[in-house]
Amino acid sequence: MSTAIDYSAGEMMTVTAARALENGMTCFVGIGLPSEAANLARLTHAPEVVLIYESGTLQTRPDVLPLSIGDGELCESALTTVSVPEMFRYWLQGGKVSVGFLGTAQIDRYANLNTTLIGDYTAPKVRLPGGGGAPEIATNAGEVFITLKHSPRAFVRDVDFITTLGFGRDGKGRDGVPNIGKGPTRVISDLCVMKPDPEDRELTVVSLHPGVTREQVQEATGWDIRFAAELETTPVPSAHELEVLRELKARTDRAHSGQ
Amino acid sequence: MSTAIDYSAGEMMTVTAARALENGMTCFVGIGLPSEAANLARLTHAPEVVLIYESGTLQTRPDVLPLSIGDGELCESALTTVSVPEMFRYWLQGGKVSVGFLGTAQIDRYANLNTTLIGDYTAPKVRLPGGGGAPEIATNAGEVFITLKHSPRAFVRDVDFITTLGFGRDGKGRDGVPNIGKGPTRVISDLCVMKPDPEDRELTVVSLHPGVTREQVQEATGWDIRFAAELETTPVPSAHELEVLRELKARTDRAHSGQ
Amino acid sequence: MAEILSLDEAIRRYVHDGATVAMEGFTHLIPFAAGHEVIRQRRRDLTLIRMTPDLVYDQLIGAGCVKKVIFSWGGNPGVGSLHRLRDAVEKGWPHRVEILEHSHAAMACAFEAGAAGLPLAVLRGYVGSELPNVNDQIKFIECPFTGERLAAVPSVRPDVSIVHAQKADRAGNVLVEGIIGVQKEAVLAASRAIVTVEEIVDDLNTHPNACVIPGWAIDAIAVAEKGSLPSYAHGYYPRDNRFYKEWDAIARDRDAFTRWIDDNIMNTAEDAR
Amino acid sequence: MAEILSLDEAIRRYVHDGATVAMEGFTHLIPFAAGHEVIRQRRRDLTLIRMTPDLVYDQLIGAGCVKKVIFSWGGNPGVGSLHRLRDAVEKGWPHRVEILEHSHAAMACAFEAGAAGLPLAVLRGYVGSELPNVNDQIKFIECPFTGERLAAVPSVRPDVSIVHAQKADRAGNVLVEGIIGVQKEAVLAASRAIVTVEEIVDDLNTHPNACVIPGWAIDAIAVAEKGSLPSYAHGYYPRDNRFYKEWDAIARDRDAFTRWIDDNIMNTAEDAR
Repeated sequence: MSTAIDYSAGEMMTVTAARALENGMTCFVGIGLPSEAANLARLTHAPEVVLIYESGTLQTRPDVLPLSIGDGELCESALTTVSVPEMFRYWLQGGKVSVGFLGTAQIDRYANLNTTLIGDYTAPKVRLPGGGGAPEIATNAGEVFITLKHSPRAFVRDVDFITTLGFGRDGKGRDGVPNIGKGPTRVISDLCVMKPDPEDRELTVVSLHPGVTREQVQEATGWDIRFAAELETTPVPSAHELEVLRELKARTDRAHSGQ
Repeated sequence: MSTAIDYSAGEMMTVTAARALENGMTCFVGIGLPSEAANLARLTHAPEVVLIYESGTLQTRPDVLPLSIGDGELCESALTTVSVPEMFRYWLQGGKVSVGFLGTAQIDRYANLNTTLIGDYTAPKVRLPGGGGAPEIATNAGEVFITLKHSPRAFVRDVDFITTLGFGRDGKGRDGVPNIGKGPTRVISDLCVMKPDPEDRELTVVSLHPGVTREQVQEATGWDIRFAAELETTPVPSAHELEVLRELKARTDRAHSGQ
Repeated sequence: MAEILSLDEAIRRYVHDGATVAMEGFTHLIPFAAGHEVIRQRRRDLTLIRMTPDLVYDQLIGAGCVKKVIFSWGGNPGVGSLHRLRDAVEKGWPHRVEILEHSHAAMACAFEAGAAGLPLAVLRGYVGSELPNVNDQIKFIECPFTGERLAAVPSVRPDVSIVHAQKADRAGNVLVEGIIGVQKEAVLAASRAIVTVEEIVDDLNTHPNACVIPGWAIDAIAVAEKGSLPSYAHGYYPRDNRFYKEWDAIARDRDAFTRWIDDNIMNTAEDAR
Repeated sequence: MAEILSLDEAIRRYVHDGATVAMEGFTHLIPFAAGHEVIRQRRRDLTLIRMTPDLVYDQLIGAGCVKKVIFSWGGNPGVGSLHRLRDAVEKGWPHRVEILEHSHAAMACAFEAGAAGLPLAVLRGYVGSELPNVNDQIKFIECPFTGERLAAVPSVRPDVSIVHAQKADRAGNVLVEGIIGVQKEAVLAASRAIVTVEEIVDDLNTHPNACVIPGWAIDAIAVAEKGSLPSYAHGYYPRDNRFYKEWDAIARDRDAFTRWIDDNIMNTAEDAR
């Protein structure tokens, strides 16, 4: 998966996710991969992207990536910090967020997200952390970007539990619902970019990362995944993007190792 | 109406109203007479009374009386200032207010208050300012004190409009209502102190100010007002109370004359 | 994204005839300069929303800009009546003005709900009050958990909100400080928001939890020095209590009022404002 | 009215077996010292409420204090699972713990509604989520104005709330600064409130709109220096991210966990705390 410029699959994913964000967007940022991508966007092509974290930090510009959703760095570099009820009521539900950027443990073919559990609710095989902000980010933000690594355990035909609505069990979960966002408009993995089919909302690969084959994607996906008729190749990361990302991660590692 | 110490009927009213407030009470203060009484209490026998104004100023200690409910003085001398939605939601509706101190244009025998209009709603003779904070102060505070000057126009048998609940048109307006305060527990005028009858809630004179006769009260009241079996005489203002009140009013006049 | 405009341009662009407009400020930071500009531009048929319509709404009503007022306390604070409001309601001068009347608690909750993107606000309110008899926008719902009867009012969602604040930075981020009223809620609840400020600064220089409204939640910023006089701006100038008292005499008389509007609003040259 | 007590005394007086307790702090200002004191006093059958149960709830659960957890995100932030929570839910060690699960938005609104004295919170939430299938406390109401279907959840009204804050003055007024989470709401929503602080000062020395909770809305103040470590206190000390990572290994193993609780909580002498 290497090209002239040397980069990892993870870097490819982060850079691609970052490129989805545009200057002027107001992004409600999930912790982890979304946070990494959102800050990379801010430090490269989208310096005016507005980042909001559910801890109440509005328009924050952290110098290092937060380990938690409420790191001090987020508050110190924010325009202002509001209470968590205000964050969810005025800023998210109030319609001020253009894009929610989420990670997940499981995603299905209709981009429903499961962060609740694997197995049965009353007797779970694996208890996951739960919904957090995602259920309402996914419905109250203008649209949703999702980023996670590809694997058959993560990309399943039907999630064990819909914590967070994509397009529902039948792809029609948003139809006729008033005051709801567009939902997931793209999913970025370490192998490819997927978008919901305009007709039936099933996730469809629209772009393969350089060097990735259809077979690789299919093997890492728990259902027969569709590919767009005009399948593109995701543009490679630029040297600048990689440099900024690596510096960001190095700064972050230094900060979080407690030095 | 003068005694050994020289004071006016208005001063008698204010001092009596002030004495109703106890140290440690948390008082939601209406502008005008209640504000004067509440601050007199704070400056005399109840230094720890907590004063709250609907403008969001929590635990305020103004040096001069505010002309408006939102004078800068209230904010500058407050513990903190919150938004108006927070004030009504967390502090009043949230049950943090032990007593609401209100004035009114009209009051009736069941201590219902009218600050909406005189005459008919669709063709008012006199349009009054309206409810403001009073409707919910009267129901969400632990109890209510009311102070206003006695006159047949102000003390009417039935108010033209119940802006703010006392005990309703029949005295039973609070019966069986969940999560409601005790309502008006005393009304202080320039002639006397009234309390609701424990049985039927009709306002009953419990104390005449010194030198005031039953006839004077009856003449100034628009219904056949009852007098308690054991009618008391309101204690006269002390020299200290009068001095503090007069200084407060003099400071206030100087401040508001724009000097 | 906030654009920094002249007040004239901001009002021209965003306040249209027939619009629903909230000019907020709870005694503090009342946007008088903006209200005067609305009068000067002869806007008509406005529905004005405000908890405490005070002198600026009295002026707008008397000047004939207003079709309807939604409010919870309409007086001259500490002085008495709003005579132009009364004259419009009682005698129909300069024309009949409709009113829709709430309590403060309900209006405050309705602004909060508007900012929160909800269609309604729920409160423990209006118990025993006769306001629900004359305001068909007050309804009651039953709590599905406790069965308690609670009041519901529609949220406030103005076409335009106008507030005054201490300062903005060059990106249009605004600091509101002191008695903050429902200003933030008014801005966030509206389709369009205009904020007038005392000054534009390089750095707002605030503390972590200050009431700062981001520029991207505002449409226009206009500098209006002393823009809230005779109200006040915490940290800038005090309330002109004397004018509030003087207004009583001016507003009592239709001719005196009209003269005042002509002399102080309509016929003031751009450079004298 | 806030009394200034020792932490030991504050917990003894207000946190009883079987109580519903909210220890809040959104990543910031988590009341670890207070939670440890609850473990030390061997409280049992607690119902714990919290948006983001993190290490302190993991510790309380593993130590056997907990009957039920009401939460919206139960993980070790940036690290992974709460292994004691998982072990209790998945395997019933040290005993079965019930869970009641919400989204953040619903919990935040439920705290807000609790502070506001309401029985329910209304939000545009849970659309398409299957959480309402497994949580019978999520209901839906119809807006009487628009007909829109909105979610309703019961408000949070804990018996006791415990939060940590930067400082209190001698009258027990408390300043919370930085990421303020739902701390104010937790205090105001509860029947009793305990606030631990880094220090007690003569003057809070704040700005006009700071998040200050008056002493009369609090029952007990206890000084707990570094009382939120390994969480942090804005202006005092940073988050101990290393400990959050180390906790993963400690909590994965029942014996390692028990040893850690013994060594760091149960067997610490009063003077060593």
